[in-house]
Amino acid sequence: MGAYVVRRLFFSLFVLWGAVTIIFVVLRLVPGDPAYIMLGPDADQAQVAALRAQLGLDQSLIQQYATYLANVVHLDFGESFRLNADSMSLVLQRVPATIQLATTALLLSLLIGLPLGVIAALRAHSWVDRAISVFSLMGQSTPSFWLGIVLILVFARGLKVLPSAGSGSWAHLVLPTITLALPFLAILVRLTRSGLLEVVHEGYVQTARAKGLGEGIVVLVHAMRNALIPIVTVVGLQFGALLGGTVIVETVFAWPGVGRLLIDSIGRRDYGVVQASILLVATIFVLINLLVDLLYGFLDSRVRLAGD
Amino acid sequence: MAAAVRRRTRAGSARIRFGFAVIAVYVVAAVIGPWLFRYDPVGTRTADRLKPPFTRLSDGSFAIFGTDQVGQDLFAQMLQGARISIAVGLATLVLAGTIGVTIGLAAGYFGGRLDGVLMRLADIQLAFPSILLAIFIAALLGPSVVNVVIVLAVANWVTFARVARGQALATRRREFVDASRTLGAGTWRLITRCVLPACIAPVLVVATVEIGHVILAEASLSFLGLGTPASTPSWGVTIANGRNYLADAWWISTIPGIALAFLVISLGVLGDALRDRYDPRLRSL
Amino acid sequence: MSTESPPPPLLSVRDLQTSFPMRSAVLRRTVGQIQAVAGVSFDIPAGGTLGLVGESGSGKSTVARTIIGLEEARSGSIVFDGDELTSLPKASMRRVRRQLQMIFQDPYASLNPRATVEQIIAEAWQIHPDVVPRNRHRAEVRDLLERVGLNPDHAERYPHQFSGGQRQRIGIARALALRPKLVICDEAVSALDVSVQAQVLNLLEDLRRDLGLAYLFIAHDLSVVRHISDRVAVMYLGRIVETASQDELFTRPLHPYTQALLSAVPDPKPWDKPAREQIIIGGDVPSPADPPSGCGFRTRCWKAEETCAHDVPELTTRLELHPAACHFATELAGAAS
Amino acid sequence: MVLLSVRDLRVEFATSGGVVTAVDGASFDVGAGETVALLGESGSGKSVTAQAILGIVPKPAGRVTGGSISYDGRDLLTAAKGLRGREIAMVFQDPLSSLNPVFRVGAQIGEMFRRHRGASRREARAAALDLMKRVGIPAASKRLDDYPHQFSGGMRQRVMIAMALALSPRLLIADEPTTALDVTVQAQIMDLLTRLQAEEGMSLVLITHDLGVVAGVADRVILMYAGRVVETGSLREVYEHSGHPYTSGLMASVPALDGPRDRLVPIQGAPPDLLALPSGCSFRPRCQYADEQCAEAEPVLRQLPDRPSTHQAACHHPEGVLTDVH
Repeated sequence: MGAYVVRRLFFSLFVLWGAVTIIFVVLRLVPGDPAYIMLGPDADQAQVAALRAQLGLDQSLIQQYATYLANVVHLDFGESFRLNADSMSLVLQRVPATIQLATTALLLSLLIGLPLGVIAALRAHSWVDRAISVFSLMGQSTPSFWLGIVLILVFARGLKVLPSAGSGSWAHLVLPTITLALPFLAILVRLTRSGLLEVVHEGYVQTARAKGLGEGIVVLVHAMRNALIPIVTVVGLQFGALLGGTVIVETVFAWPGVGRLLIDSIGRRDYGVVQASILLVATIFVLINLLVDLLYGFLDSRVRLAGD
Repeated sequence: MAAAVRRRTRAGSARIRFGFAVIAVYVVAAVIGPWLFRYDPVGTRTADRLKPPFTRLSDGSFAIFGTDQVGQDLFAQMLQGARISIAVGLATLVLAGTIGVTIGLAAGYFGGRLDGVLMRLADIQLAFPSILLAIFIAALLGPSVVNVVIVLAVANWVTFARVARGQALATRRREFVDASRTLGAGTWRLITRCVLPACIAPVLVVATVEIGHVILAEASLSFLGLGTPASTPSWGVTIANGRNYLADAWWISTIPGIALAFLVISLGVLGDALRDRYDPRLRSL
Repeated sequence: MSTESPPPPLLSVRDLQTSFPMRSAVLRRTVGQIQAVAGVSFDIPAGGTLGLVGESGSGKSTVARTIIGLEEARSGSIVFDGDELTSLPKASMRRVRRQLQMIFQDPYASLNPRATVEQIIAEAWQIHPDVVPRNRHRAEVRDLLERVGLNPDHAERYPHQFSGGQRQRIGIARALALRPKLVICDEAVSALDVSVQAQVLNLLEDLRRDLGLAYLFIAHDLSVVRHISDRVAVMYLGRIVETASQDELFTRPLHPYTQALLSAVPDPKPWDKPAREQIIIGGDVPSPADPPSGCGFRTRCWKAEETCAHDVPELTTRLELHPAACHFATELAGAAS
Repeated sequence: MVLLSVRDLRVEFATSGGVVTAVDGASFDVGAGETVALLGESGSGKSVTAQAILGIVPKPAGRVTGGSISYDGRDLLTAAKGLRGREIAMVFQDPLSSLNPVFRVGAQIGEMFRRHRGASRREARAAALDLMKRVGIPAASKRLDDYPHQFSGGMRQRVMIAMALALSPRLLIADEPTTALDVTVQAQIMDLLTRLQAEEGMSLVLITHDLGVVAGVADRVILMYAGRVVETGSLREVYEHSGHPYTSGLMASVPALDGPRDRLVPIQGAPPDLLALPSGCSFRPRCQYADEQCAEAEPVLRQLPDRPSTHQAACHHPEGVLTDVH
């Protein structure tokens, strides 16, 4: 297990380095002068030159990359020249709100998605299964920005039972959570169903039946434990979509999280904050996937013990 | 075993027909609709602002879906949007599919160091939630249809690469590939005759599902103001515009959303049915 | 052996070694080599059949895959029809390959499911256009199908439309398409039902007789190997431990492993013979990644002594006996007779 | 005393090509303490028969559509669930896929005691250890906490056997228990099974396609073809005086390990396609004795001329087979 953990840690660090590098490369690859892009079409030559110097654009690419890496390590993304504050601390202020939203959505998805998936698999090809499948397909296909708007229309404007925007109370959390959770929940249902159906014909499930175990134990212990292995991996990757979804949901519901800050900063061409937000979300995602990998190793001894 | 040999499932024929039918309607509407119902991106008709569905307009035309905040017919606008959404979806798919399949085939077939490098690249890219990467690049490139295609292709090639790689890995170890090799077949022949054909079905299945995701992503970007510019009203743009008039004109945001969701659902139904039919692992169920 | 010099063998393998890299857990670096084939030598004369037997992990299939070029030899030499295959340039390799073909184990996996029988068989001639001109493909495919006992009118069908035995016949027809001199049969009948297996064995015998083929016949089933082979070599953990004529090996096995292997084969009519003492050896084949020192078989051998842990017994003739890689071969020969 | 009695068993499977009758009216008995070989090639229905006995025919594709199975006077088709694991146990062909990859082997064996007997974790562990020692797993106490993938094929099959024996069943069904194993390991496992059978006094049903494996072991043979029992009798009777052309054909198809190397006399044609079985006798298209009677009437099991009453074959022309072969 030790070697496995070390390997995953190394890998997470490597992926983070790659993410940082991608941001650097994308910034430099984009046609046009970054300083010019940041300042917008109204900037005059002097402003551009000043910003070029500030960004180190007059240095060689390698020097720029080295400076960039050093800054990232120190969490230094420069001052937000629009908000007159350190970019990273601006972003960090917004993190709790995003985490709160993502966590409640995750919990909601797990609480509803897993049982629905199990029920669909146990009743495969019945009308219950069909109904769940239709629900899941709709959940995956509904644009969340649109769903958010419809929920506002119905529950805030129409029924007037829930607030339409902002934060502060649990009531504020309800609509954004549902909007964010739905696609993730839908995927979870599908994965659980297909994962379970894939293993119920395996030899060890037959063995479990031959051992005289009850159907509940056969499915929930012997089959589920194996089905969870691929589910956990995909859930880890899909969590990225959930994080990405926060950008949209926060915009629709005016939720004061990182996603909304990101969109606002893009509008203000505040690229320090943009980079900091994106890198922070990527970091959260990498950490989640590290956890998922460790969980994966725990679930499947073959992974953990490989090569030990 | 004889039974297994004969197994030629016709699973999900009804779902496949349904999926194709709906998609065909959308495609036809997108291709010929804008000719029948002219849409003028800069036109303004103040008299017809925010008219609800089923209203007769000042010029005598009938607005089945109502009008928007500048008096544009919503139905004409949606037909135009269908054209943009589907075009962006297809273009992205072709671009992402070509890049992804090429990289995936190379990685899976040759393996070793090349595979290591390419798949680490994919892993890094997966560390970005793809919509976030798209937002980042789109923010830098600025809104335009071409940029949206580039951005979404960059964000989606990995899916194709993984599928193609998995298939290539599985196929190159199959005995029939070894058999061709012992006949003296070269690398190019093995890839084009044995490995690539094995990739086609799974890639098409993934493409069907993925085009739905791409269309959704395009709408999301446009909704955020990072996709197609306001002059090319994709569904996302229309929904975003309607957001400001929720209290007075619910239809502007709602109806394009339903159209969008219905298309994506149909693509999902079709993709699932194709997967059931062509993915041998699921076929046995 | 005889006074006049015998013709050179069709295939001559000397000290062949094939290994696979072993990777570490943390950084996936190559940290060692798994010796799948650890020095194997044998000859096959034109028109002869060598049976190569062994259990899983013995390396017998790797020997086949190395000879045919699907794996790379680490060292040693493979001389086929006068050409040294391990150092042959790619272009010449294609020429030699024609003479050297293979029949695979799994009749379901070894045929491309997306190609018709005709396409599968004619693929060989697309790669080697000089063997059969394009306008003759159709006729030649039909001839081949007839030769392997299939209906020539089925050339347009796909593999899934055939039974397991029929598919194996298609695989045989494909191997014959380039008119080879040597055909490697890698567990070619193992996946078939007994009743069909006998049909395919008879077909292989007929083809040898009619076309003068030589076979390297690899199998784990000893009675099948005995049935078809002139000579037999027994492999254990990457090495040949005993080799002799079919008759010699099955009546007078010298190596304890061969003795145990023969004893382990269940006899369908045990009441016909005098009660024999069954040798049941314990344990499993050790991992090729971590083979025992000295003699590979010593961990399961009832004869093993101190010296077996130190010295690898050589595959040589002891006294007048056939080659066996055991320090106690002479002793065991006395006990067996 | 008859322990297990199968009468007119029919099992059908729904496939995309149509409904397949995998077992078509099979009848046989297994006596207490007896070892019976259920022989047949692919498509014979031998494994499905075993699944039906245990009540684990894969649903929803397969279902028992007729006949009865009684065990010790109880109707197994309704009561199999309560007897599985306790009274009737099963060992499968591929020990790797038959063991759950994510649980330690000690826990998988111990589960029998925990779930059936309500044993504590510690008791179950001790019992599992005893069983592992009994089936000859070296260093058993160290291997309790290993996972199936850390065992060799032979050791995995020993684990399966330990699990099957946990509750001292009176009937053990072994479905191709050595097919996935090497010859030397096969000998070990067969040796173990026969030893345990003698110790426990249980009945053993050995399902196999290999005529040799059961030769020194089984008392009786039940030979199946295309879902039907085609010949049954004491093993030596059936092997030496085959009354069904399929049995004699199988015997002639196996190359011998000693004696002259004669050309094999294979059975013609391909194994049966269950979706397209011929009328009358299923073996008819491959049979040299087949005539019109074989196409019209399905032969039933009946005693062979001048053979013991227990030796029966389902063939219209057993005389020809008996005289030609012997």
